Amino acid sequence: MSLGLGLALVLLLPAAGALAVALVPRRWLPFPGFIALGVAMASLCGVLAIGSKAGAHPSFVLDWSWVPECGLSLSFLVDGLSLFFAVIVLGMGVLVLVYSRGYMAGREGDHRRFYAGLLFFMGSMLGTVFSNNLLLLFIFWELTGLASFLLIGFEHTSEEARRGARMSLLVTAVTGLVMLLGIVMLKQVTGTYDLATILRSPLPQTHKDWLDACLVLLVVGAFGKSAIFPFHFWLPNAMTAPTPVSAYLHSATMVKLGIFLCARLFPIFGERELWAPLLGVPAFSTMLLGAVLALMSSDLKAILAYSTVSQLGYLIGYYALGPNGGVDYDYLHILNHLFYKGSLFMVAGIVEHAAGSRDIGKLGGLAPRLPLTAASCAIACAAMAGLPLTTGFLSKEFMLKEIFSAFSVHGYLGSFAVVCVVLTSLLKVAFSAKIILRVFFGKEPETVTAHFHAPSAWMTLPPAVLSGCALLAGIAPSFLNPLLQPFTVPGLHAGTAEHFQIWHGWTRELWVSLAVVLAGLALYRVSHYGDRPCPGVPSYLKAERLFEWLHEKTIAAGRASVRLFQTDREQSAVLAVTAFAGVTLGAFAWKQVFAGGFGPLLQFVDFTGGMSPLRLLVGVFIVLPALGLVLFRSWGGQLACLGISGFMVTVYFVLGRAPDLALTQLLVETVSIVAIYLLLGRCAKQGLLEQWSDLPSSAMAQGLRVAVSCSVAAAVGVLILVVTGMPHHNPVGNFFIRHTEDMAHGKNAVNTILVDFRGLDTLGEITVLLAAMLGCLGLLMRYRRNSEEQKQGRDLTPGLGLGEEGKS
Amino acid sequence: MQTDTACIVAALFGCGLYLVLSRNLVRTLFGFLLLSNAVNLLLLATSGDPRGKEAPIVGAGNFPAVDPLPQALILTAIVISFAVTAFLVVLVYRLALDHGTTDSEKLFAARSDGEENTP
Amino acid sequence: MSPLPAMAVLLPLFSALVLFFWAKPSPLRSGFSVGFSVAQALLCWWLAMQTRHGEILACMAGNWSPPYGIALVVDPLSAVMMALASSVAATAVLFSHYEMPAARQHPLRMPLVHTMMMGANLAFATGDLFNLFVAFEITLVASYALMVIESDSWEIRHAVPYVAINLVGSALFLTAAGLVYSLFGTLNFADIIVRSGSLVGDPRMTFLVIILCLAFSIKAGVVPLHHWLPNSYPTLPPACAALFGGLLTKIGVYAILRCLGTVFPPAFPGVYEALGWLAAVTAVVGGLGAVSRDRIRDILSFHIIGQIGLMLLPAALMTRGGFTAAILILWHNMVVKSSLFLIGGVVLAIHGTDRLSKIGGLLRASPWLAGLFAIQAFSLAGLPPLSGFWGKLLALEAGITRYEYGWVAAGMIGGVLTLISMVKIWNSAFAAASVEPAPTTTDTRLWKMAATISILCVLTLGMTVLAGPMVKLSRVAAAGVMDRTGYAESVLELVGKDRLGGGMP
Amino acid sequence: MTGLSSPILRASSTLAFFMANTLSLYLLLRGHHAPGGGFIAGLVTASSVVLLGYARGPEKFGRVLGADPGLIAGIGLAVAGATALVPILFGRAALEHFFWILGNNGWSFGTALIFDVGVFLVVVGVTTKVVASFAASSCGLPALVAEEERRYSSPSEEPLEGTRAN
Repeated sequence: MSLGLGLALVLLLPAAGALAVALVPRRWLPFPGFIALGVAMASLCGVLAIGSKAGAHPSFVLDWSWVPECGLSLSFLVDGLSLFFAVIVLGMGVLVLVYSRGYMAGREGDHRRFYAGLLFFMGSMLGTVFSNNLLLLFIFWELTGLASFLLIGFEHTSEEARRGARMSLLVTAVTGLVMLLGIVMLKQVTGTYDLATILRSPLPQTHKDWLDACLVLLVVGAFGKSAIFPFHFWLPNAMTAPTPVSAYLHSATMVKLGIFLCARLFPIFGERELWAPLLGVPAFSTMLLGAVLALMSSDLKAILAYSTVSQLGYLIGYYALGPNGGVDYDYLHILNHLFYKGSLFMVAGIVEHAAGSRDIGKLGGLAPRLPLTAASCAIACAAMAGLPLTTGFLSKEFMLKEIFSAFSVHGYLGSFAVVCVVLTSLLKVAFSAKIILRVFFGKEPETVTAHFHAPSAWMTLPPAVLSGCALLAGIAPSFLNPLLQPFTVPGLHAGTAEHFQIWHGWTRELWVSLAVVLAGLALYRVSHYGDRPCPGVPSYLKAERLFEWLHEKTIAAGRASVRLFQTDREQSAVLAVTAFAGVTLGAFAWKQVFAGGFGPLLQFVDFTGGMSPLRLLVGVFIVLPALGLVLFRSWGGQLACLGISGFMVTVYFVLGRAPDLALTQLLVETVSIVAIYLLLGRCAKQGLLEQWSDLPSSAMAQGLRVAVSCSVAAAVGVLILVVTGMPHHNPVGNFFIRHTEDMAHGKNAVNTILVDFRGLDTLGEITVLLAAMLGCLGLLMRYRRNSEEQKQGRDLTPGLGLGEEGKS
Repeated sequence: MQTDTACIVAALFGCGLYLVLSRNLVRTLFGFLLLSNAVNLLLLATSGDPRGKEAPIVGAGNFPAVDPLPQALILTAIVISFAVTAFLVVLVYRLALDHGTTDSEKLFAARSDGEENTP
Repeated sequence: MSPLPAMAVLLPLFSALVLFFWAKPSPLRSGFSVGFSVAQALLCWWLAMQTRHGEILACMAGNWSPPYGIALVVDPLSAVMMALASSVAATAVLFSHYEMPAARQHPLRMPLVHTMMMGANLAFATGDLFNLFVAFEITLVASYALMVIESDSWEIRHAVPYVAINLVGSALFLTAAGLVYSLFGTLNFADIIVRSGSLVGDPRMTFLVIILCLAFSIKAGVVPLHHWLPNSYPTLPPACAALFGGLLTKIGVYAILRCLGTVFPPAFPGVYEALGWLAAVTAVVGGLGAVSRDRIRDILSFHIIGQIGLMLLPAALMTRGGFTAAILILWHNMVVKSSLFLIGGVVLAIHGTDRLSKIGGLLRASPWLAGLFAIQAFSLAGLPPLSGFWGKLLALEAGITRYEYGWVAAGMIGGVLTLISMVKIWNSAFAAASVEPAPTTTDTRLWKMAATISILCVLTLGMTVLAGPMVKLSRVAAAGVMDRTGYAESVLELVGKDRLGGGMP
Repeated sequence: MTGLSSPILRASSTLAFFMANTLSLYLLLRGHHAPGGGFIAGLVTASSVVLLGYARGPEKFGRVLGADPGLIAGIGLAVAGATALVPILFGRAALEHFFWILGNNGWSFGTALIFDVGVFLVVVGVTTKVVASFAASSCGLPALVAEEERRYSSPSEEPLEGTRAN
């Protein structure tokens, strides 16, 4: 089987599984969990096979064109980085699915939706890491966000879950949008979305500002996904998700996408000056902030979430300080985090399941009842604290070592990083101690005793496996070297990694480590002395409040904008429209005059032509009644004015040599006046007409009205003068005069135009007449809500109420 | 035929718009009638100066004639505005009967942008 | 000369007439109505197939040579617009059959819908400015009628601003048409193109372009000319609202694209800049309005405005890439917006209200509907790879290449606001716990309504999977819209009976 | 408003009706050559119908023509539309008109006249229908008579004025 086909299968399997689980009725697929598990395992095998076949050398597979116009193709890149992440995603996926089997048992909600969501996520995650096209990467990237939204909101009836889901979606989508902008800008610079091409060729030196802008925009996307300050707040709020989801998406895989992106970008942008401060400052601040918040929290999952934030900060900061030649131990750190944090999240789920609470203030003494879980937790906590014989120790040793060496290179940033890393390590020790001691040791509260359910082996085994890995690799680290070696990526990794050993001698790092552990334990002792409860996160550190505030302010701004821009009343709406039209035209005219004086406009005007005393006289009789219409208050007078003005237009048409128009105008005016007479008569009879026909309005409104009318009138006058002053010398109308007799067989050119030359206009116009008739008839019939509909209120569109089939 | 027509059209536009902006829907209706007359006259202005020309009915010696196309357009426009006028008249009538007023302030006294309370 | 453009106009006219005479609502009548819309859609899709490489199909009504008669010109943009419009109409018609029991349906709705379709098709196909005015009037008067025929005394009020503002728009349009005739001596688009050569840079032409843009912006609902829209659409029955939302404002946008791109030569650049900023304001204000509303229909109505801004933003760049993006957003929006209105209609039917504070639990009660909503809502928000994404991507690209950062930012804000309001609907109507009484979905009509919406959903997904051809088609359409000489030539080369010497049969 | 009571007025209105319609017929037929045509003729006829309707009273207003004016309008549109459609079916352009010379006195007949008749019918139908229904409603009667209600309104609707006929 070719590499391409294999990869296609690996990518499609989760998607197909998700569809099958979601859409196939329950009675045909009774065990969605097993199907999901099978799919994940099959995919894992596939990825391993691909890995063994592809070796360490990057290769591109599957270059299928999808939207060539946008430069998007289904092109995938198999290299160490993508394989490493794929293995993580699928390996962790298998464990999480096993765990979910136990976790979901007996839970409410549609399990099919849950498993479909997990598989959907798995598929999009695999797509992201394998993408060779930046656009394709972005598409999958957003899909992971969508999957996260659906999974966080799995228990959708809880308000908190919905809020957490909304927060995570909005944060990741907005930052994703920013990232998209970065991708698009990068394409403008490099001319392609193809990652391999960009990696191969050095960046052009022509668009320095743009490149920095691209970098910033792309990094914002990574920060959003990886919950780096200032976007760190969504991750703890995403903990309303079911625990397997937290363990999988929000600790092990999806949040690592930011790190993945940084790893991908490192070979491209790593040499830019902006790289280190841009990534480093937020990342290390996040690291410290996360650790502080973790120590303050009392909810088990919140502690873990904040510590994840902290660790993500470190992982990104690691790339920030990386030397130009490449980094070496990123996989080790990622793997270490995966082992202990995955295990801890699962433990948290077990504890919640077993004891009915996640609040460490309400837990304690669970070790005798949950020995295996307690052991897993202890190992994982040791790894988190960086104690020897775990991967955590290894990771911390190298962390400190590199930080100390980078210290001098990066100046202030280096010092900042050192301070952050040391303080964070100390804090980590403290909250690791807090977790293990508060949950599994001490006195068991009565609530726990009352609630206790023993977890099934489905639940307890996966964390044990993860902790076992952490322990095993910690004891015999030399195994790791050959395991991680094949995943090396040129450009990203310097390839100078030391051989992992359990003992490096009495080095500087070891002494610091020792001091940190002791100080950390002391910190725990001081801060959690006796039964003192956890302080909790103070409200001024809760950035989600800022987010919610922003969200509410957006809605408030919406209301304000509606108040400002929207009106119900027809006259203010028309006022706005006409005023805007007038302003626009006026602005342009002013600009013209400003640019060249009145000359350019006046040259088109022919003031002398076409003045005829007779027409002017008729014009006076058109305008005077119109003015009368404005001024008169009695309805009879107004109707008379309207009629006179209309009939004088007839005379004007006669003078304009338009007999057809004159006749039509005469008849139309008559019928209109009859209709208006009927209206006025009816309304007057019932006293519906206001006595004072021009209702009073405020002085300002009245002034505005006069101003708008006058200025629009002036604008129209000027417009006509300017535009019709020099009409086209050869209008098409001449053709109709010439040929009305020989071609349309009629002497009356107006009529031949109407029925023949431009018959389509007339056809449309009589359609308008018919439609208007139907509208009038519709107006004369009023919908009447029946009692059922009256009960339901005015929101319901008439006739839509259901359950009335029988009645009608 | 522009300076005088321009003045007439401008005046009609002004009056019409002033009436359209009235609170009273009947006056608004009058305003639209004036506006449509104004636009028709404007269209007529585009057929040029009619003096010395004949109506566009071809017969013995009826040349030169005025441009017939604007007249045809006006005829269409008159009929369309007639249709719309009829609709407007009935609409005002309906509103007057339903709400007992032709004052649009009263008509929209309750703010009705989706914030209104269902009765 | 191909008779097909004329057929696309006449077909809905005759179906409207048949439905007018055949007054009694029944399943058979609705079936006929759907069938005619589908036939029309097939015809238009066929037109689209024939024009997919940028060919232009033109015919002259009355067999007169251009520029004397009225030209009907179908290029890729018009063809696809017509096809999508009639597809949407067919779905809306089917939906409106299930919406109410046959005995309670209004007999005038179907004829008016088809009349509106005739106007829309004429607007898309016509190559004549005054005829475009007539087409606008057909759609508008039919829409006035649709707005009032099924309203009670409470809802009827909102027809007033709708009618009044559109009348102002019509007056503006007619004024512009008259002035265009005076300046160019012709109304035929192709002839205007030819005759405008000597007028490039003339301020009079810019005046005309501004007035036309104003008139079309009123139809399109550009802020601050949008007041007719947000209050009136929610009073419509859902099927009509879907049709209005998918069709009416889009005709305005189409007209803007046609006039700026094809008919008039580049005017004073400030015009485009002003249009762009106006579109930016529209995108943001529309989005903000949507975020603040509490009823699904209100949210969607404000969204129409926001989306119009998002379409006009790239169009105002006046580049081919910008037009491509605008056209793609336009097409995608027609489908998505109507189906969202229909989904809102189902929600309304289930709960008796669509006020977000009073509804909930639909994810459990009707997962199918929730799925449909999710697809369409996320597509509207431009989440990849759904159909809305491609337009957004192209728009970003077009904006970035022209360094219009302010517009890009406004577009992005508009997109985010869309997402926020869609999530708001999702969280309240679908995800939230059900309210008392729990929604019932036992009524078979609900299932039929949801199934109807699935048709449009398939269309959205089709535009997602076939994004490649779709983008290509929109690029061809944009090229066609901006190819002024090509347009003029393919129309003016037609030969009518006046040049062939008499029309005796 | 009730029907005019005086029989003389009634008779004279009938007379005026016939005179007006003779005029309208003339306008319709000569419209191609002299001022007139479908619109104008239609409006003249509609005015005469309105006049006659006034004379007979609002109850019978809508029935002066002997049929539902709305249907007449529909037929008119169908006729006009047919002149657009039929040429297409014969391979010609939409709305293409054809002429036949009748005899040698310069008279000719063209399909344009059919189109104009369609326009005439629409204008007559629409104007009469709108004015008649509006007049009926403003006199406190239902706008539509029973069989028209089924055609133009749904069962959930009621007339603005008066009670539902059925």
